[in-house]
Amino acid sequence: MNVFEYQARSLLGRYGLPIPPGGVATSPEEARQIAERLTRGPFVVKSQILAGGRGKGRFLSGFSGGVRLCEHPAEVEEVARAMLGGVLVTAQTGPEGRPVNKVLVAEAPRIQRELYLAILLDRGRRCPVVIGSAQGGVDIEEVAREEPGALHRIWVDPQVGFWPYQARELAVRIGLRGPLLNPAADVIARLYRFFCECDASLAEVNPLAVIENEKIAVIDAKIGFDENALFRHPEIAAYRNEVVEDVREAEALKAGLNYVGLSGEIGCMVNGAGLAMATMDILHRYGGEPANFLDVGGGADQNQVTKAFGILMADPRVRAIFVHIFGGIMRCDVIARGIVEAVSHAKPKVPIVVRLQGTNFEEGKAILRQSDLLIRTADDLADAAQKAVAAARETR
Amino acid sequence: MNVFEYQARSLLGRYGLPIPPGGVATSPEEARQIAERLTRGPFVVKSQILAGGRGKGRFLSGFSGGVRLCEHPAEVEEVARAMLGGVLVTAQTGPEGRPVNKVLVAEAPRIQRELYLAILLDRGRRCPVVIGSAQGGVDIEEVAREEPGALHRIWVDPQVGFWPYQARELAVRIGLRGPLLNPAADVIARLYRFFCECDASLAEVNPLAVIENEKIAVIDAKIGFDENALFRHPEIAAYRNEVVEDVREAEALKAGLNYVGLSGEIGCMVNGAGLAMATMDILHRYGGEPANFLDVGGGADQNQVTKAFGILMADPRVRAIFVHIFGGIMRCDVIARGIVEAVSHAKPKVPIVVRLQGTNFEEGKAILRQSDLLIRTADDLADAAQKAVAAARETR
Amino acid sequence: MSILVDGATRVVVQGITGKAGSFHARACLDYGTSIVAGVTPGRGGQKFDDRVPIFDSVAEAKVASACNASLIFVPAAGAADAILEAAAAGIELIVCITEGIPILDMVRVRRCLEGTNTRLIGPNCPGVITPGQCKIGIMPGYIHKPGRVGIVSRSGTLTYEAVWQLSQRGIGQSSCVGIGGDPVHGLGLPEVIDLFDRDPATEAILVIGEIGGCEEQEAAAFWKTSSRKPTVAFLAGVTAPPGRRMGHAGAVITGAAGTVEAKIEAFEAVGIPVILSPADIGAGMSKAMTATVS
Amino acid sequence: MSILVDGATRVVVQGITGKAGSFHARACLDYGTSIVAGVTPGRGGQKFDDRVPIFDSVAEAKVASACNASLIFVPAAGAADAILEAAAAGIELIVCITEGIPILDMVRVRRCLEGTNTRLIGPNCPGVITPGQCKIGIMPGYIHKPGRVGIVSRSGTLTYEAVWQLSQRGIGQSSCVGIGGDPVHGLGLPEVIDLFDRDPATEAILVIGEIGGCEEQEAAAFWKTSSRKPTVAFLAGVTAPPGRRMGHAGAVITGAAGTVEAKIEAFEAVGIPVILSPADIGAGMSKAMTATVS
Repeated sequence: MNVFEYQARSLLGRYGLPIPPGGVATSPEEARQIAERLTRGPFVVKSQILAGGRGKGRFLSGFSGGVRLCEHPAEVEEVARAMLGGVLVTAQTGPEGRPVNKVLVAEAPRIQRELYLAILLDRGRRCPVVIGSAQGGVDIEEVAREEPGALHRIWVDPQVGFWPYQARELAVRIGLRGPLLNPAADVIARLYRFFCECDASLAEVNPLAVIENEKIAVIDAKIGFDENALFRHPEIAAYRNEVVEDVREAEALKAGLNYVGLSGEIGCMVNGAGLAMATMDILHRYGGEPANFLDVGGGADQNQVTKAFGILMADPRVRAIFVHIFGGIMRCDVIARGIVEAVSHAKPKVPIVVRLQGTNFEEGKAILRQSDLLIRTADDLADAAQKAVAAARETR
Repeated sequence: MNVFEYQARSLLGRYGLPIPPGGVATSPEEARQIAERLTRGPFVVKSQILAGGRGKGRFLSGFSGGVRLCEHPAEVEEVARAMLGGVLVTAQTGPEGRPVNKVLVAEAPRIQRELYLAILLDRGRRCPVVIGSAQGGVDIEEVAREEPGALHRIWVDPQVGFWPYQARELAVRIGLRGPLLNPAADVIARLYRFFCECDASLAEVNPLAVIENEKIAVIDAKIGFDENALFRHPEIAAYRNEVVEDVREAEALKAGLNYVGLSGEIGCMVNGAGLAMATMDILHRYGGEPANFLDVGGGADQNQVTKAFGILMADPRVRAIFVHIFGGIMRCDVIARGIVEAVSHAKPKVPIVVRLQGTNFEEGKAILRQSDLLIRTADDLADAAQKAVAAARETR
Repeated sequence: MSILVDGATRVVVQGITGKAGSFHARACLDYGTSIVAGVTPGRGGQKFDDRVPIFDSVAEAKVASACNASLIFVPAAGAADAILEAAAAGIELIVCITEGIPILDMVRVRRCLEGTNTRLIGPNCPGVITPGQCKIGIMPGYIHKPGRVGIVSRSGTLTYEAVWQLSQRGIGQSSCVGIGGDPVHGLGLPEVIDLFDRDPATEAILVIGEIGGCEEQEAAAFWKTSSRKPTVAFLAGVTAPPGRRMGHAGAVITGAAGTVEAKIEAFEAVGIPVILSPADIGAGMSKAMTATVS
Repeated sequence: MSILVDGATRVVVQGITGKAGSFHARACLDYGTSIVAGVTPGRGGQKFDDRVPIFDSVAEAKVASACNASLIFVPAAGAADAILEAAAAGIELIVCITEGIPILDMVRVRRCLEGTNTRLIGPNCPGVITPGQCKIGIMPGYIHKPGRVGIVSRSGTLTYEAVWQLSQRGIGQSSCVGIGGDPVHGLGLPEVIDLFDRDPATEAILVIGEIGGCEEQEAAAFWKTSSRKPTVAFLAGVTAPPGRRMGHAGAVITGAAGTVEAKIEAFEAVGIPVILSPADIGAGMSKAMTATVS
């Protein structure tokens, strides 16, 4: 779960990381007031969306730049007005862009050097890795590809922990020596403490900057959290509803469903994550595109099936619904009853294709057949996928 | 550094340990008010001194018992009046006893079983050890001697940490099964977290009790802290001044000196802890008794020597002062100048014996000689100690 | 005859009195698995379904029942502790079904297991089965059929689909191992391939992977140097967008290595054929086995 | 010729620009110790007293100077880190003078050093000296005299007193090791006795112990089974009251084993004579050595 920059700033601030003062605004007036309360300009106004490339982004309105420097509070207000309520398109958002509902207004210190600092999990080594580079403020994946030697890594033995000397070692390697060494090591150590104590999955500071008066500052931060660990961080879990930008995902979250919105036209409901992905893949093979990933889980009940149906049917993109269940723990007859109830109740306008397999699949199919509803069934996976793709084409 | 029971209760309470409600009082009226605010009796009134055996102790006034059960708030007031301002003698205080300036008033739940739980450092294995016993409420050293099998120990690898299953294992071993198992394991785990996070050197709950309604409660707790780690626990460090019961030690603490008050008549000032102990020992060999342990440290300056002298001279027990310095880092001429200044200024009424050895000892001795003060010197340690013992006898 | 588990495996179920634990303990017992003990702290001395003795700890269960494998249904907050408890008691095989364990808990657990003799399967996995002999997990037993294909998979229901396709064609399985969908877990694809490789009863191997991480690449590299058994692979998630977690905590593309394309390339580079459609897993396996025989 | 350090030892001083660090670095240089580098993070590139290069880290110091021993004066809050830094850089001998390191920090440090080749002396100790060759510590060098008695001690100035008494009588020292007064520290009495035992230049051993812990008992037990060199002991703190910390964090009687009486009994039980008066250390050592010769 990624959080907005303004949320990341608030969390990192509690760990004593040096963050230029500022605040978040939902209206142009508020943005101006924040700027007025700050000690001095220039100010930076940053669109709050969960995607990178904001600086070079462009609003659908034509306004250019999701991040803008301003000299005066009046200018901050003007820029915020152009951003708020707009839709920002960047290299990472796709052509549809993302709505900007909040802007961050902060002091913009004079930057002397831009560096990179990140902590994430190294899956292969099964431990956190602290990554630093003297080349910050740029796309780090590009640095990694083109000049791998410019990335410095320190792997952390979870039993030993991360000691200050390791933070100093990284600081030295990314060129922060002399009077910058100890403050930089302190920043690295604090970021590590945040990473562990808050169960982050990613804590990326890009750029980490050397600013005026030989000080270190966190200019931009991208923070992700391990969703499995949210139960022990209720405060961070509370961000969850705020950070879902897709309305369908927001609905699914409320219903407790494992849902990822996509841009295709076939609504999918599958039990199990691997089978759900494989289902998306086979639709694609036959020329269809999934509108979503939806895993109703191994133990989903009739009620969850009904909810899942509701979300698929409410999606205007969806031209056909494909239900694919392999009954293991979940019995196909139970699923079938859930489908019948949902369909009789909501009377969907799009065709429905169902493949039931596994435990009690015969009973399940019988229930669907006897329902007199227009539900197409298939035994074979390839056949079912083809029927789903064809059904979506019909309604185009 | 050990803290009073009421302080231990407050610290452990923050870690969620189940402590019967109560409060600390400095006056009988306050004690009554605390009892009145508690839900129900009986109440226990406990003298707050830093020594064990309070229950079987006796006040110099003749009042018997440093811990008393009361049925009513009025009785609490009466008992508190008898305790406060009194001097309590227990098996651990020595005949002079300890002044009681505060009493703890708490609910006294009906106890069904008394157990023992402690966490301390195992020096030999260099790791914390969690100790439990089904035999609580008694002298655990005696249990250890007479029935070693009744003590259960779990050593904790500092790299792995203490996991809940280990807490459950200990709970089972001390007989806390069934519905008591999980609450007991929770108590053990919380005590361990307290021990590590607060840099305790000892966290002993005796008794840990099973009380009415099958609940677990911390009835009495003895907590000690690693003085080396107080710098990272300012709140606990603030207890330091409160927990010094000896007035001489309180003065020494203010002066930043390493001082332990004893009951002999020769005031000692030595550099280095081992040499200070050896100095006390040799005085004892020659029939003298040290009034104190005082290590002025390896790098003490003239100022600290002056302060140290002040404390020795203010002690009414002291009949002679023995200064014993082996100059390593510390130069004997510097020490000699400190002595001369302190003596000329304070004009002590007791004889002073000085042995200087090591760096610049000749210059040091010359300074003492030229001062025309009545300072006796000696080169040899045995000779010096004998002179000090003899000097103390003179003034008896 | 199989890997990891067989008719002689003696299982303790940790969390046997919980909803999932009791449901699946019964299913395993019905399949014929020797469940010899259960653990629920505080309920030691009771019996589960009047037949399986319950203990307060794995250590006590082991002394009383000589169990040598554990099946864990303890909820996520306590699952890491349950794994370490089983390992400390000397259990050789731990199968952890629990989903949603914090990743940093698993980081600590894996580190603690280093240098021990304990093997961990999962967490967030369907478990392991040797058809006809022993089922330690939540997979529907009846779809399996004893035979000679070893299956190792990062998925759950997708594995059932694969097993179903094989069994329908009469292709039985030596053992099926679901290693789980979490980013940090126990036995990995290479280790399980190695076990199948050393198992005389296994003639061919099916690997089911998915997006995220680089275990498939490690498996391919390992297979190239060490394995000589015909192996085919299927990979899920070619249509998954980068940066999004697709159900499994581990199924998220965070770099180039995490894509299906990169994994397909790795398998094909070492000569492992990749089945492209999930509908063709049975046919693909059948073809690979026929090719070897001829 | 000696243990732990000799003329070939190349020393890096961690915290060389601090008050104590610079004072004692100079004293060691004056004694003839090869101090080849200093470390103060943030001051890398400068020079100490125009002669010793300063580095930002021990790793850099090691590459540039080939140092193989470290002398630590870093303040207590950062001392554990400094020890681990030196160990991670592969320094073989670490002498930590720093007093007041939290005990749980040292617990972690000792655990980290397990299984490495690094030897730690201290903390809260005077250091180690091989008279005439190398002094890594804060002891006054001039009181020492090269010779054949190995001294190991938990104390500081009391050791100087003992050395002084020996040197006054013409008894020189092979090496003197102050292991420090903290409850959890590096090399212990048994390990240093073992080193002296294997050192051909050492003919006799003086052990200076004190109240607290049970290292003296361990030393006695070790000596009985392994050492054949004449050894005498002195123990400080017979008049110390129980439960009070006598200066050193480790000098506190918390159980029967921590008393001087228990320690004397342990030494005498294995045949190590115990000197009862601190004024008789020189005489006692002299007597023990004469007894051996005759």
